[in-house]
Amino acid sequence: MNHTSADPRPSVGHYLFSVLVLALLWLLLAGSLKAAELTAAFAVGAVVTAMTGSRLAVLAGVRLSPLAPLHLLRYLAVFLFALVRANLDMARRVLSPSLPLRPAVVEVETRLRSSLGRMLLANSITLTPGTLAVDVRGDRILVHWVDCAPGTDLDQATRAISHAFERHIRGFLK
Amino acid sequence: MITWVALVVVVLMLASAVAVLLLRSFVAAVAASSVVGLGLTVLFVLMRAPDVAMTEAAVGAGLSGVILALALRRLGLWHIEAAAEDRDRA
Amino acid sequence: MRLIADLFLLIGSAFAFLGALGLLRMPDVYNRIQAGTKAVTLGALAFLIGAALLFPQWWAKLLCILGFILFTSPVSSSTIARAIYLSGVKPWQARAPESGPVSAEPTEGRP
Amino acid sequence: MTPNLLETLAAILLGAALLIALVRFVLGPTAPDRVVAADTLTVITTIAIAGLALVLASPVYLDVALVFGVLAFVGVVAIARAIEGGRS
Repeated sequence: MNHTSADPRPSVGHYLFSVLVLALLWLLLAGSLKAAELTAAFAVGAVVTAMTGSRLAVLAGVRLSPLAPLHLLRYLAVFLFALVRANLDMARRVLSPSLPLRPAVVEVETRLRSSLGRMLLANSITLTPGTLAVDVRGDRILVHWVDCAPGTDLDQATRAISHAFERHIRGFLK
Repeated sequence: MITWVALVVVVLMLASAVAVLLLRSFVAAVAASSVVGLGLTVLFVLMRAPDVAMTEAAVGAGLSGVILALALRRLGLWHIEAAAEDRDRA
Repeated sequence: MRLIADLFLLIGSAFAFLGALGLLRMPDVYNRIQAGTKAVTLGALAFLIGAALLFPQWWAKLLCILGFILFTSPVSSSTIARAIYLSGVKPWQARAPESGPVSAEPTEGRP
Repeated sequence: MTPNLLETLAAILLGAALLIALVRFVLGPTAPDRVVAADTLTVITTIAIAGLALVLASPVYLDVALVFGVLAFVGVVAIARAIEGGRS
Protein backbone atom coordinates (compact mmCIF):
# COMPACT_ATOMS: atom_id res chain seq x y z
CA MET A 1 0.00 0.00 0.00
CA ASN A 2 2.86 2.33 0.84
CA HIS A 3 5.61 2.30 -1.74
CA THR A 4 7.75 5.10 -0.38
CA SER A 5 9.24 3.11 2.48
CA ALA A 6 11.73 0.76 0.90
CA ASP A 7 11.99 -2.37 3.00
CA PRO A 8 15.46 -3.93 2.94
CA ARG A 9 16.05 -7.58 2.19
CA PRO A 10 15.17 -9.87 5.09
CA SER A 11 17.98 -11.81 6.72
CA VAL A 12 18.12 -15.47 7.72
CA GLY A 13 16.94 -14.55 11.18
CA HIS A 14 13.77 -13.09 9.73
CA TYR A 15 13.02 -16.32 7.88
CA LEU A 16 13.49 -18.26 11.11
CA PHE A 17 11.24 -15.76 12.86
CA SER A 18 8.54 -16.31 10.24
CA VAL A 19 8.76 -20.10 10.62
CA LEU A 20 8.52 -19.75 14.39
CA VAL A 21 5.46 -17.46 14.28
CA LEU A 22 3.65 -19.71 11.81
CA ALA A 23 4.42 -22.82 13.88
CA LEU A 24 3.16 -21.05 17.00
CA LEU A 25 -0.07 -20.14 15.21
CA TRP A 26 -0.51 -23.75 14.09
CA LEU A 27 0.04 -25.04 17.62
CA LEU A 28 -2.47 -22.55 19.04
CA LEU A 29 -5.07 -23.65 16.50
CA ALA A 30 -4.36 -27.35 17.03
CA GLY A 31 -4.32 -27.00 20.79
CA SER A 32 -2.05 -29.92 21.63
CA LEU A 33 1.68 -30.47 22.04
CA LYS A 34 2.15 -34.00 20.74
CA ALA A 35 5.21 -34.88 18.67
CA ALA A 36 3.15 -35.21 15.50
CA GLU A 37 1.65 -31.76 15.95
CA LEU A 38 5.06 -30.22 16.57
CA THR A 39 6.45 -31.83 13.43
CA ALA A 40 3.50 -30.72 11.35
CA ALA A 41 3.71 -27.19 12.76
CA PHE A 42 7.34 -26.64 11.84
CA ALA A 43 6.95 -28.39 8.48
CA VAL A 44 3.99 -26.20 7.52
CA GLY A 45 5.80 -23.10 8.77
CA ALA A 46 8.84 -23.90 6.64
CA VAL A 47 6.73 -24.67 3.57
CA VAL A 48 4.69 -21.48 3.85
CA THR A 49 7.82 -19.40 4.42
CA ALA A 50 9.44 -20.96 1.36
CA MET A 51 6.31 -20.36 -0.73
CA THR A 52 5.94 -16.69 0.20
CA GLY A 53 9.69 -16.24 -0.28
CA SER A 54 10.44 -12.82 -1.68
CA ARG A 55 7.29 -11.22 -0.28
CA LEU A 56 8.66 -11.56 3.22
CA ALA A 57 10.28 -8.14 2.83
CA VAL A 58 7.49 -6.87 5.09
CA LEU A 59 9.06 -8.77 7.96
CA ALA A 60 12.41 -7.02 7.53
CA GLY A 61 11.27 -4.27 9.88
CA VAL A 62 11.32 -6.59 12.88
CA ARG A 63 14.19 -5.91 15.25
CA LEU A 64 15.67 -9.23 16.34
CA SER A 65 17.24 -8.31 19.65
CA PRO A 66 16.93 -9.97 23.05
CA LEU A 67 15.24 -6.89 24.49
CA ALA A 68 12.50 -6.84 21.85
CA PRO A 69 9.97 -9.04 23.74
CA LEU A 70 10.30 -6.74 26.74
CA HIS A 71 9.47 -3.71 24.60
CA LEU A 72 6.59 -5.65 23.06
CA LEU A 73 5.13 -6.36 26.50
CA ARG A 74 5.48 -2.72 27.55
CA TYR A 75 3.84 -1.64 24.30
CA LEU A 76 0.96 -4.04 24.92
CA ALA A 77 0.44 -2.66 28.43
CA VAL A 78 0.38 0.94 27.17
CA PHE A 79 -1.91 -0.09 24.33
CA LEU A 80 -4.44 -1.88 26.55
CA PHE A 81 -4.54 1.05 28.95
CA ALA A 82 -5.12 3.46 26.06
CA LEU A 83 -7.82 1.20 24.62
CA VAL A 84 -9.78 1.17 27.86
CA ARG A 85 -9.38 4.94 28.26
CA ALA A 86 -10.52 5.45 24.66
CA ASN A 87 -13.63 3.44 25.26
CA LEU A 88 -14.60 5.23 28.45
CA ASP A 89 -14.12 8.51 26.57
CA MET A 90 -16.19 7.30 23.64
CA ALA A 91 -18.92 5.99 25.94
CA ARG A 92 -19.09 9.40 27.62
CA ARG A 93 -19.41 11.11 24.24
CA VAL A 94 -22.05 8.70 22.98
CA LEU A 95 -24.17 8.82 26.11
CA SER A 96 -24.10 12.58 26.64
CA PRO A 97 -27.16 14.12 25.03
CA SER A 98 -25.37 17.01 23.29
CA LEU A 99 -22.67 14.98 21.47
CA PRO A 100 -19.53 17.01 22.33
CA LEU A 101 -17.58 16.77 19.08
CA ARG A 102 -14.98 19.01 17.43
CA PRO A 103 -13.82 16.88 14.51
CA ALA A 104 -10.95 17.78 12.21
CA VAL A 105 -8.35 16.08 10.03
CA VAL A 106 -4.76 16.61 11.15
CA GLU A 107 -1.39 15.22 10.12
CA VAL A 108 0.99 13.31 12.33
CA GLU A 109 4.68 12.77 11.66
CA THR A 110 6.34 9.42 12.24
CA ARG A 111 9.98 8.37 12.33
CA LEU A 112 9.30 4.66 11.82
CA ARG A 113 10.88 3.47 8.56
CA SER A 114 9.42 0.01 7.97
CA SER A 115 5.93 -0.48 6.58
CA LEU A 116 5.12 -2.97 9.34
CA GLY A 117 5.96 -0.38 11.98
CA ARG A 118 3.83 2.26 10.27
CA MET A 119 0.94 -0.17 10.03
CA LEU A 120 1.16 -0.99 13.72
CA LEU A 121 1.34 2.70 14.58
CA ALA A 122 -1.72 3.43 12.43
CA ASN A 123 -3.55 0.56 14.12
CA SER A 124 -2.70 1.95 17.56
CA ILE A 125 -3.85 5.42 16.52
CA THR A 126 -7.15 4.00 15.32
CA LEU A 127 -7.83 2.32 18.64
CA THR A 128 -6.84 5.18 20.97
CA PRO A 129 -8.92 8.06 22.30
CA GLY A 130 -10.78 9.95 19.63
CA THR A 131 -8.45 9.36 16.70
CA LEU A 132 -8.75 7.42 13.46
CA ALA A 133 -5.89 6.89 11.01
CA VAL A 134 -7.17 7.72 7.55
CA ASP A 135 -4.18 7.49 5.22
CA VAL A 136 -0.42 7.03 5.22
CA ARG A 137 1.55 9.30 2.89
CA GLY A 138 5.30 8.94 3.18
CA ASP A 139 6.17 9.73 6.76
CA ARG A 140 2.92 11.53 7.47
CA ILE A 141 -0.18 9.82 8.79
CA LEU A 142 -3.51 11.50 8.20
CA VAL A 143 -5.60 11.33 11.35
CA HIS A 144 -9.25 12.17 11.90
CA TRP A 145 -9.45 13.59 15.41
CA VAL A 146 -12.77 13.90 17.20
CA ASP A 147 -11.77 16.48 19.77
CA CYS A 148 -9.32 18.81 18.06
CA ALA A 149 -8.54 22.14 19.67
CA PRO A 150 -8.60 25.02 17.16
CA GLY A 151 -5.25 25.85 15.58
CA THR A 152 -3.42 22.62 16.33
CA ASP A 153 -0.22 22.26 14.30
CA LEU A 154 1.83 19.23 13.29
CA ASP A 155 4.11 19.07 16.34
CA GLN A 156 1.32 19.38 18.89
CA ALA A 157 -0.71 16.70 17.15
CA THR A 158 2.27 14.38 16.96
CA ARG A 159 3.01 14.83 20.62
CA ALA A 160 -0.59 14.33 21.66
CA ILE A 161 -1.46 11.37 19.47
CA SER A 162 1.43 9.18 18.50
CA HIS A 163 4.43 9.98 20.67
CA ALA A 164 3.83 7.44 23.43
CA PHE A 165 3.23 4.56 21.03
CA GLU A 166 6.08 5.40 18.74
CA ARG A 167 8.58 5.34 21.57
CA HIS A 168 7.58 1.79 22.47
CA ILE A 169 7.17 0.49 18.93
CA ARG A 170 10.70 1.64 18.09
CA GLY A 171 11.90 -0.91 20.61
CA PHE A 172 10.88 -3.86 18.47
CA LEU A 173 10.25 -2.51 14.97
CA LYS A 174 12.41 -0.30 12.80
CA MET B 1 -33.55 -18.51 24.43
CA ILE B 2 -32.53 -20.11 21.15
CA THR B 3 -35.89 -19.07 19.73
CA TRP B 4 -35.30 -15.43 20.58
CA VAL B 5 -31.84 -15.45 19.07
CA ALA B 6 -33.28 -16.99 15.92
CA LEU B 7 -35.94 -14.28 15.84
CA VAL B 8 -33.34 -11.50 15.98
CA VAL B 9 -31.28 -13.16 13.27
CA VAL B 10 -34.31 -13.64 11.03
CA VAL B 11 -35.21 -9.95 11.38
CA LEU B 12 -31.62 -9.09 10.45
CA MET B 13 -31.69 -11.32 7.38
CA LEU B 14 -35.10 -10.16 6.20
CA ALA B 15 -34.26 -6.48 6.52
CA SER B 16 -30.98 -6.81 4.67
CA ALA B 17 -32.47 -9.06 1.99
CA VAL B 18 -35.14 -6.45 1.29
CA ALA B 19 -32.39 -3.82 1.33
CA VAL B 20 -30.52 -5.71 -1.41
CA LEU B 21 -33.57 -5.32 -3.63
CA LEU B 22 -34.36 -1.71 -2.82
CA LEU B 23 -30.96 -0.04 -2.67
CA ARG B 24 -29.86 1.90 -5.74
CA SER B 25 -26.18 2.07 -4.83
CA PHE B 26 -24.23 -1.05 -5.77
CA VAL B 27 -21.78 -0.57 -2.91
CA ALA B 28 -24.57 -0.73 -0.38
CA ALA B 29 -26.21 -3.68 -2.14
CA VAL B 30 -23.01 -5.75 -1.96
CA ALA B 31 -22.65 -4.87 1.72
CA ALA B 32 -26.26 -5.90 2.30
CA SER B 33 -25.80 -9.24 0.57
CA SER B 34 -22.80 -9.87 2.78
CA VAL B 35 -24.99 -9.12 5.81
CA VAL B 36 -27.45 -11.76 4.59
CA GLY B 37 -24.64 -14.32 4.53
CA LEU B 38 -23.67 -13.23 8.04
CA GLY B 39 -27.15 -13.87 9.39
CA LEU B 40 -27.32 -17.22 7.62
CA THR B 41 -24.08 -18.28 9.34
CA VAL B 42 -25.55 -17.55 12.78
CA LEU B 43 -28.70 -19.42 11.77
CA PHE B 44 -26.69 -22.50 10.84
CA VAL B 45 -24.84 -22.30 14.16
CA LEU B 46 -28.23 -22.21 15.89
CA MET B 47 -29.27 -25.34 13.99
CA ARG B 48 -26.11 -27.04 15.36
CA ALA B 49 -24.50 -27.59 12.00
CA PRO B 50 -20.95 -26.29 12.45
CA ASP B 51 -19.64 -27.64 9.16
CA VAL B 52 -22.39 -26.02 7.12
CA ALA B 53 -21.93 -22.83 9.12
CA MET B 54 -18.21 -22.79 8.35
CA THR B 55 -18.85 -23.26 4.64
CA GLU B 56 -21.47 -20.54 4.69
CA ALA B 57 -19.07 -18.22 6.53
CA ALA B 58 -16.43 -18.85 3.89
CA VAL B 59 -18.69 -18.52 0.89
CA GLY B 60 -21.49 -16.22 1.96
CA ALA B 61 -19.73 -13.68 4.13
CA GLY B 62 -16.33 -13.65 2.50
CA LEU B 63 -16.00 -14.85 -1.04
CA SER B 64 -19.31 -13.70 -2.48
CA GLY B 65 -18.58 -10.17 -1.31
CA VAL B 66 -15.11 -10.30 -2.87
CA ILE B 67 -16.40 -11.71 -6.15
CA LEU B 68 -19.24 -9.19 -6.41
CA ALA B 69 -16.90 -6.34 -5.58
CA LEU B 70 -14.36 -7.42 -8.19
CA ALA B 71 -17.08 -7.96 -10.81
CA LEU B 72 -18.66 -4.55 -10.27
CA ARG B 73 -15.26 -2.92 -10.36
CA ARG B 74 -14.45 -4.68 -13.63
CA LEU B 75 -17.78 -3.60 -15.09
CA GLY B 76 -17.20 0.00 -14.04
CA LEU B 77 -20.49 0.19 -12.17
CA TRP B 78 -18.78 1.25 -9.00
CA HIS B 79 -19.27 4.90 -8.25
CA ILE B 80 -19.51 6.39 -4.82
CA GLU B 81 -21.53 9.22 -6.41
CA ALA B 82 -24.43 6.81 -6.55
CA ALA B 83 -24.65 7.52 -2.84
CA ALA B 84 -26.09 10.96 -3.58
CA GLU B 85 -29.37 9.68 -4.97
CA ASP B 86 -29.43 7.19 -2.17
CA ARG B 87 -29.43 10.09 0.27
CA ASP B 88 -32.46 11.59 -1.48
CA ARG B 89 -34.47 8.42 -1.04
CA ALA B 90 -33.74 8.17 2.65
CA MET C 1 -15.18 -17.71 39.26
CA ARG C 2 -18.33 -17.87 37.27
CA LEU C 3 -19.39 -14.49 38.62
CA ILE C 4 -16.19 -12.83 37.40
CA ALA C 5 -16.55 -14.49 34.01
CA ASP C 6 -20.15 -13.32 33.78
CA LEU C 7 -19.12 -9.78 34.64
CA PHE C 8 -16.57 -9.84 31.82
CA LEU C 9 -19.21 -11.17 29.42
CA LEU C 10 -21.60 -8.42 30.52
CA ILE C 11 -18.97 -5.68 30.11
CA GLY C 12 -18.14 -7.00 26.66
CA SER C 13 -21.72 -7.00 25.45
CA ALA C 14 -22.32 -3.60 27.04
CA PHE C 15 -19.43 -2.14 25.04
CA ALA C 16 -20.71 -3.80 21.88
CA PHE C 17 -24.08 -2.19 22.61
CA LEU C 18 -22.43 1.20 23.16
CA GLY C 19 -20.58 0.82 19.88
CA ALA C 20 -23.82 0.15 18.03
CA LEU C 21 -25.45 3.09 19.81
CA GLY C 22 -22.56 5.32 18.79
CA LEU C 23 -22.98 4.07 15.25
CA LEU C 24 -26.57 5.22 15.42
CA ARG C 25 -26.05 8.59 17.09
CA MET C 26 -22.91 10.04 15.53
CA PRO C 27 -23.39 12.71 12.88
CA ASP C 28 -21.07 11.65 10.06
CA VAL C 29 -19.23 8.68 8.60
CA TYR C 30 -15.84 9.25 10.23
CA ASN C 31 -17.28 9.59 13.73
CA ARG C 32 -19.37 6.50 13.13
CA ILE C 33 -16.30 4.52 12.15
CA GLN C 34 -14.57 5.68 15.32
CA ALA C 35 -17.39 4.82 17.68
CA GLY C 36 -18.09 1.49 16.03
CA THR C 37 -14.52 0.25 15.79
CA LYS C 38 -13.23 1.22 19.21
CA ALA C 39 -16.14 0.14 21.33
CA VAL C 40 -16.78 -3.10 19.48
CA THR C 41 -13.10 -4.06 19.64
CA LEU C 42 -12.94 -3.56 23.39
CA GLY C 43 -16.25 -5.43 23.64
CA ALA C 44 -14.72 -8.39 21.81
CA LEU C 45 -11.69 -8.25 24.11
CA ALA C 46 -13.77 -8.33 27.29
CA PHE C 47 -16.23 -10.92 25.96
CA LEU C 48 -13.51 -13.34 24.89
CA ILE C 49 -11.68 -12.90 28.22
CA GLY C 50 -14.93 -13.80 29.93
CA ALA C 51 -15.33 -16.84 27.69
CA ALA C 52 -11.79 -17.94 28.51
CA LEU C 53 -12.56 -17.62 32.22
CA LEU C 54 -15.72 -19.66 31.78
CA PHE C 55 -14.13 -22.46 29.75
CA PRO C 56 -10.38 -22.38 30.54
CA GLN C 57 -9.57 -25.31 28.26
CA TRP C 58 -10.50 -23.24 25.17
CA TRP C 59 -7.91 -20.54 25.74
CA ALA C 60 -5.77 -21.26 22.69
CA LYS C 61 -8.51 -20.82 20.13
CA LEU C 62 -9.99 -17.85 21.98
CA LEU C 63 -6.54 -16.25 21.93
CA CYS C 64 -6.40 -16.76 18.17
CA ILE C 65 -9.79 -15.12 17.65
CA LEU C 66 -8.86 -12.27 19.98
CA GLY C 67 -5.55 -11.59 18.31
CA PHE C 68 -7.18 -11.67 14.97
CA ILE C 69 -9.94 -9.22 15.92
CA LEU C 70 -7.47 -6.84 17.56
CA PHE C 71 -5.34 -6.94 14.44
CA THR C 72 -7.93 -6.72 11.66
CA SER C 73 -10.66 -4.51 13.05
CA PRO C 74 -8.58 -1.30 12.92
CA VAL C 75 -7.17 -2.30 9.55
CA SER C 76 -10.58 -2.68 7.98
CA SER C 77 -11.92 0.55 9.47
CA SER C 78 -8.82 2.44 8.36
CA THR C 79 -9.22 1.03 4.86
CA ILE C 80 -12.85 2.13 4.70
CA ALA C 81 -11.92 5.57 6.03
CA ARG C 82 -9.18 5.91 3.45
CA ALA C 83 -11.47 4.89 0.60
CA ILE C 84 -14.13 7.32 1.75
CA TYR C 85 -11.61 10.13 2.20
CA LEU C 86 -10.09 9.56 -1.22
CA SER C 87 -13.51 9.63 -2.85
CA GLY C 88 -14.04 13.11 -1.47
CA VAL C 89 -16.42 12.88 1.48
CA LYS C 90 -15.63 15.82 3.74
CA PRO C 91 -15.71 15.49 7.52
CA TRP C 92 -18.66 16.98 9.31
CA GLN C 93 -17.94 20.26 11.11
CA ALA C 94 -19.52 21.47 14.30
CA ARG C 95 -22.17 24.14 13.95
CA ALA C 96 -20.39 26.84 15.95
CA PRO C 97 -17.93 28.71 13.69
CA GLU C 98 -15.28 29.28 16.38
CA SER C 99 -14.82 25.58 16.98
CA GLY C 100 -14.13 24.62 13.39
CA PRO C 101 -10.36 24.42 12.88
CA VAL C 102 -9.46 24.78 9.23
CA SER C 103 -5.72 25.39 9.48
CA ALA C 104 -4.60 21.77 9.67
CA GLU C 105 -6.95 20.39 7.08
CA PRO C 106 -5.07 19.15 4.00
CA THR C 107 -6.65 19.71 0.62
CA GLU C 108 -4.09 18.52 -1.90
CA GLY C 109 -5.21 14.90 -1.89
CA ARG C 110 -8.78 15.45 -2.95
CA PRO C 111 -9.72 14.55 -6.50
CA MET D 1 -24.84 -24.86 30.00
CA THR D 2 -27.93 -23.07 31.26
CA PRO D 3 -27.52 -19.32 31.29
CA ASN D 4 -28.07 -17.41 34.51
CA LEU D 5 -29.33 -13.86 34.87
CA LEU D 6 -26.12 -12.02 34.00
CA GLU D 7 -25.52 -14.16 30.94
CA THR D 8 -29.06 -13.66 29.74
CA LEU D 9 -28.57 -9.93 30.15
CA ALA D 10 -25.37 -10.12 28.12
CA ALA D 11 -27.20 -12.00 25.37
CA ILE D 12 -29.97 -9.41 25.34
CA LEU D 13 -27.42 -6.60 25.05
CA LEU D 14 -25.70 -8.36 22.14
CA GLY D 15 -29.03 -8.83 20.36
CA ALA D 16 -29.87 -5.17 20.92
CA ALA D 17 -26.48 -4.21 19.51
CA LEU D 18 -27.20 -6.27 16.39
CA LEU D 19 -30.60 -4.64 15.96
CA ILE D 20 -29.31 -1.09 16.48
CA ALA D 21 -26.49 -1.61 13.99
CA LEU D 22 -29.15 -2.99 11.64
CA VAL D 23 -31.17 0.22 12.07
CA ARG D 24 -28.12 2.25 11.05
CA PHE D 25 -27.62 -0.13 8.17
CA VAL D 26 -31.18 0.28 6.90
CA LEU D 27 -31.49 4.03 7.22
CA GLY D 28 -27.87 5.09 6.87
CA PRO D 29 -28.09 7.96 4.42
CA THR D 30 -25.11 7.16 2.20
CA ALA D 31 -23.46 4.01 0.92
CA PRO D 32 -20.31 4.42 3.08
CA ASP D 33 -22.53 4.46 6.16
CA ARG D 34 -23.90 1.09 5.16
CA VAL D 35 -20.45 -0.35 4.58
CA VAL D 36 -19.35 0.86 8.03
CA ALA D 37 -22.47 -0.65 9.58
CA ALA D 38 -21.76 -3.95 7.81
CA ASP D 39 -18.23 -3.91 9.20
CA THR D 40 -19.46 -3.35 12.75
CA LEU D 41 -22.11 -6.06 12.27
CA THR D 42 -19.32 -8.44 11.28
CA VAL D 43 -17.42 -8.00 14.53
CA ILE D 44 -20.59 -8.13 16.64
CA THR D 45 -21.60 -11.34 14.88
CA THR D 46 -18.18 -12.86 15.58
CA ILE D 47 -18.72 -12.12 19.28
CA ALA D 48 -22.21 -13.58 19.04
CA ILE D 49 -20.97 -16.83 17.48
CA ALA D 50 -18.41 -17.16 20.28
CA GLY D 51 -21.25 -16.60 22.75
CA LEU D 52 -23.33 -19.27 21.04
CA ALA D 53 -20.35 -21.61 21.39
CA LEU D 54 -20.52 -20.91 25.13
CA VAL D 55 -24.26 -21.58 25.25
CA LEU D 56 -23.98 -24.78 23.23
CA ALA D 57 -20.82 -25.72 25.24
CA SER D 58 -18.93 -27.05 22.26
CA PRO D 59 -15.59 -25.72 21.00
CA VAL D 60 -16.40 -26.66 17.40
CA TYR D 61 -18.28 -23.40 16.97
CA LEU D 62 -15.16 -21.40 17.82
CA ASP D 63 -13.72 -22.56 14.50
CA VAL D 64 -16.78 -21.10 12.81
CA ALA D 65 -16.12 -17.79 14.56
CA LEU D 66 -12.48 -17.83 13.49
CA VAL D 67 -13.22 -18.60 9.82
CA PHE D 68 -16.00 -16.04 9.85
CA GLY D 69 -13.78 -13.32 11.27
CA VAL D 70 -11.02 -13.97 8.75
CA LEU D 71 -13.18 -14.10 5.65
CA ALA D 72 -15.56 -11.30 6.54
CA PHE D 73 -12.52 -9.09 7.05
CA VAL D 74 -11.35 -10.02 3.56
CA GLY D 75 -14.78 -9.16 2.15
CA VAL D 76 -14.93 -5.74 3.82
CA VAL D 77 -11.43 -4.87 2.68
CA ALA D 78 -12.30 -5.95 -0.88
CA ILE D 79 -15.34 -3.65 -0.87
CA ALA D 80 -13.26 -0.76 0.48
CA ARG D 81 -10.46 -1.27 -2.04
CA ALA D 82 -12.98 -1.45 -4.84
CA ILE D 83 -14.53 1.87 -3.77
CA GLU D 84 -11.07 3.34 -3.83
CA GLY D 85 -10.12 1.91 -7.21
CA GLY D 86 -13.45 2.62 -8.82
CA ARG D 87 -13.61 6.32 -8.11
CA SER D 88 -13.81 8.38 -11.23
